[in-house]
Amino acid sequence: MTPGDYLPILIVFGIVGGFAYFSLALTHLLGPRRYAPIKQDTYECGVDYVGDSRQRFSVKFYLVAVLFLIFDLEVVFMYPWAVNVRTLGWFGFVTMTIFLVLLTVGLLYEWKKGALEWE
Amino acid sequence: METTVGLNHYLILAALLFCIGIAGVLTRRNLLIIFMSVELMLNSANLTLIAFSHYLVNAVGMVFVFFTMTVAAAEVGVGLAIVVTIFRNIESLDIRKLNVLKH
Amino acid sequence: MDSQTIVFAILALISLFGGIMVVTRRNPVHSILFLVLTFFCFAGFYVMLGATFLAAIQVLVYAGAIMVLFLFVVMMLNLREPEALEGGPSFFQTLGFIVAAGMAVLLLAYFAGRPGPGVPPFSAGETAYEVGGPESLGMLLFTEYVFPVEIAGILLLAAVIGAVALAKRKRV
Amino acid sequence: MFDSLIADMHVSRLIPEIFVIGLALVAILVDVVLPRGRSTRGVQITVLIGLFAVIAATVLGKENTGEAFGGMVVVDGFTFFFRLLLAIITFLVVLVSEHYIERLNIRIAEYYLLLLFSLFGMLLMAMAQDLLIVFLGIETMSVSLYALVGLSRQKHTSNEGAIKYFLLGAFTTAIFVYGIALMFGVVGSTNINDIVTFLSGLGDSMPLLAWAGAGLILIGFGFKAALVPFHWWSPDAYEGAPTTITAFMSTAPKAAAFAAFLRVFYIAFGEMWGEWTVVLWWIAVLTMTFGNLLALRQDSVKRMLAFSSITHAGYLVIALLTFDRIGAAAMLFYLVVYALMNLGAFLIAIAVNRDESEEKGYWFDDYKGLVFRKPALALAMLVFMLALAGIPPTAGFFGKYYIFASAVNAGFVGLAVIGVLNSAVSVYYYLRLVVYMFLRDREAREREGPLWITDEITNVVFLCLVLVLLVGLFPDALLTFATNSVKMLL
Repeated sequence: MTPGDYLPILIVFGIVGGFAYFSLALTHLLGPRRYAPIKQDTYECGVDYVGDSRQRFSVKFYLVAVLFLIFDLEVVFMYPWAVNVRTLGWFGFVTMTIFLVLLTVGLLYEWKKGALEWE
Repeated sequence: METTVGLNHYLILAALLFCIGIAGVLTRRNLLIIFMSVELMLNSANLTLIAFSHYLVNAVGMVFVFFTMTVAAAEVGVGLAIVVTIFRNIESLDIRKLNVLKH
Repeated sequence: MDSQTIVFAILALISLFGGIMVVTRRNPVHSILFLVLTFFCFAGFYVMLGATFLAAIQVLVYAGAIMVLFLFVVMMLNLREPEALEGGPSFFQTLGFIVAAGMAVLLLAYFAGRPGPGVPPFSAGETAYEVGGPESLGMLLFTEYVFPVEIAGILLLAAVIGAVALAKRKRV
Repeated sequence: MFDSLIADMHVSRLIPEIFVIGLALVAILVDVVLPRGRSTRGVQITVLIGLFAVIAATVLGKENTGEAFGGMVVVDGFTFFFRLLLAIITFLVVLVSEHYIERLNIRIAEYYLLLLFSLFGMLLMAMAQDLLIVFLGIETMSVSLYALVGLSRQKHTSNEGAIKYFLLGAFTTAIFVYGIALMFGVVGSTNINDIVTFLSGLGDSMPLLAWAGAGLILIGFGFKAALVPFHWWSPDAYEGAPTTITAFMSTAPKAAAFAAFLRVFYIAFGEMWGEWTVVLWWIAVLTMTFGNLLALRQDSVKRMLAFSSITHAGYLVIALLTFDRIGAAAMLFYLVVYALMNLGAFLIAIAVNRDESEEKGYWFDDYKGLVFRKPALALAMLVFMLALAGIPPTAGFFGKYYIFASAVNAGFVGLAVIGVLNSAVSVYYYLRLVVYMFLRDREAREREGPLWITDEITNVVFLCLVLVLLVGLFPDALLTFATNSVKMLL
């Protein structure tokens, strides 16, 4: 595999980005422009909005986000193990078990500490 | 495939980005932007490692980057938790407002 | 000019632009988005250097998880005040800029003049593209580098505990 | 294919480290299982028993030396020395912590867990033979310490100390990794033995890139050991942290940083040592002098001790600089002595401090008339101050004597003279505290609150005191141990 083989992916990126810009530009150029206070509202009809979108999030979301990050990393370690699992055999199995035990204890700890509860 | 892009191009690019990161750390006052500059530096170091790894045909550099990324994730988890505790106390992220310790 | 050179040049320009934007924006949200852009360019470089698996991780972990966490914190803290810039650059800021610029000049002067130490200046050949895939990297990680892998697990555990100890509202 | 790999692992040589991690897992489970409120005590006892087992395993496995995990780490006399030192410091800190964290209102099991993780990181640093392991060890230690410094969340000082420590630590990490990257580019390996083989093969044609890499790695170690000009974080982090953690941070991580520093620079970069001595010479001078000058101006004992710990790092650099067995042995000797006297001084500072809810506290004024209020405590503080100042017959004197003697022996006479002068300056602020203890005016009498002395503090202070005096009277045993520990290194 040389970088040349990844050229299609690059082309896809180009098409995706190009399409997004193309549609935005097109609506910008073709769309009629009528400004009115009611048009500028978040919801043109229906409920009135309360506050603004920059509402402060609660810290409990942060803990969930950290958890996501940590277990994301765990999966990143599992993937190269998984593609080699037959070659690695029992040795790899034991290695991975130790790795997973460490992170499972972390999960257990978070659970018990109530970091996973929505209160 | 013949190409005119060589090791040095990657090294120069990484060095430039590393220095941009240093400049960010040393001149900015917003905690989050300082932290982001550090991430930029770390990524430049990673790029250097991978570039060397590729041109030396030696995967050790790539393995190293694997661990750098893990470390970065762990640091971000703890570091942003510290930022959150600070903000709860002083409601600002300007590093100059943190001067309880200056006499 | 071959295609790889063109791609490299474009990505390099974007990443330099993104890097400069990261450290100069006043609004952290803009910095974060530019940093994501830069990290995507890095993933592109990794592909060009044959580190395909790391490129995937770069997108997954850095652009996907770490930067999301940053964005999360910014949204959580709801920063309205942009960073104050009054009073001109301080002594330390000027010094910092000079240090960074000086280092950049030194590194440029070093790298620009000569090829890297002990390696051919251009194209490392087909074999170089074999080392960075998930299979070969995984074999290395889980044979020679098992010990660091376990340490990484311990490091992640320590990070979980540290983050919970700091960020949990009520301590039990 | 895995037989040779497993044979090369020598897991049995790493039993103390495995114990530390097993202990951390058991402690987490204890915390999870025990009812809320009572779990910290249970965790503390578990950790104490476990650390005892770690120390026992270290001593029993003393003969089981050699490389492990294919040369990534090495277990030798040097490792043995640091394993003992680091585990004992952690043990003592855990021992005195339970009541103190209750007083600070941070009585959570995480405190002990994070201490264990940082201990693990430090153990890795002491035995690492690969820059990757050095890196991971530093990070495991640092990530835990960042959280520990910021643990008193409601205090601004704690927040500020934590964020400074964290940002500068992360900045250092990036510089360190870049240094390793450049070194990898030159050598094609991160193993210390490969580096030395490659670099010594080059002879005089050392590439500039190797210098740059080693320099950046030096900056990394400089930050971790709080050497001037990379010391900015340390006074704030030391002041903001809970005081037991300050005592811990100023002793154990510093020792671990010097251990890794010594191994990496003596072995891997031994070929370029001659040129590095110039840089380190200046670093040593600046570190000693700056630490002293700033310590002179403090009116908080905790902050004074924080700045003085920078000065002591300067003395340690002198020992490092000699690049011979005598200097390395003097460094190990000093690390032990410094840990004992610093631990003792910080614990007495905890006992004398009146109000932990205050942002700063630890004022010199609180010490006024201490001699009349609690003579035994004041006497102990007197001994620790004398030891820190390097006055006989305490262990501190011999610590400094060996360092300066090794410097003279290696030809750094000027440096030794500057060290002695600095040592003389430091007498001023250490003895200033002693003078305060003997003063008592009416105002001071009105300020006096109850001293906060627990049984654990009494015991540990007494232990440190006895050891400081014993080592001061019979320094040979420790010196022999230190000399034996560095035998394989040089």
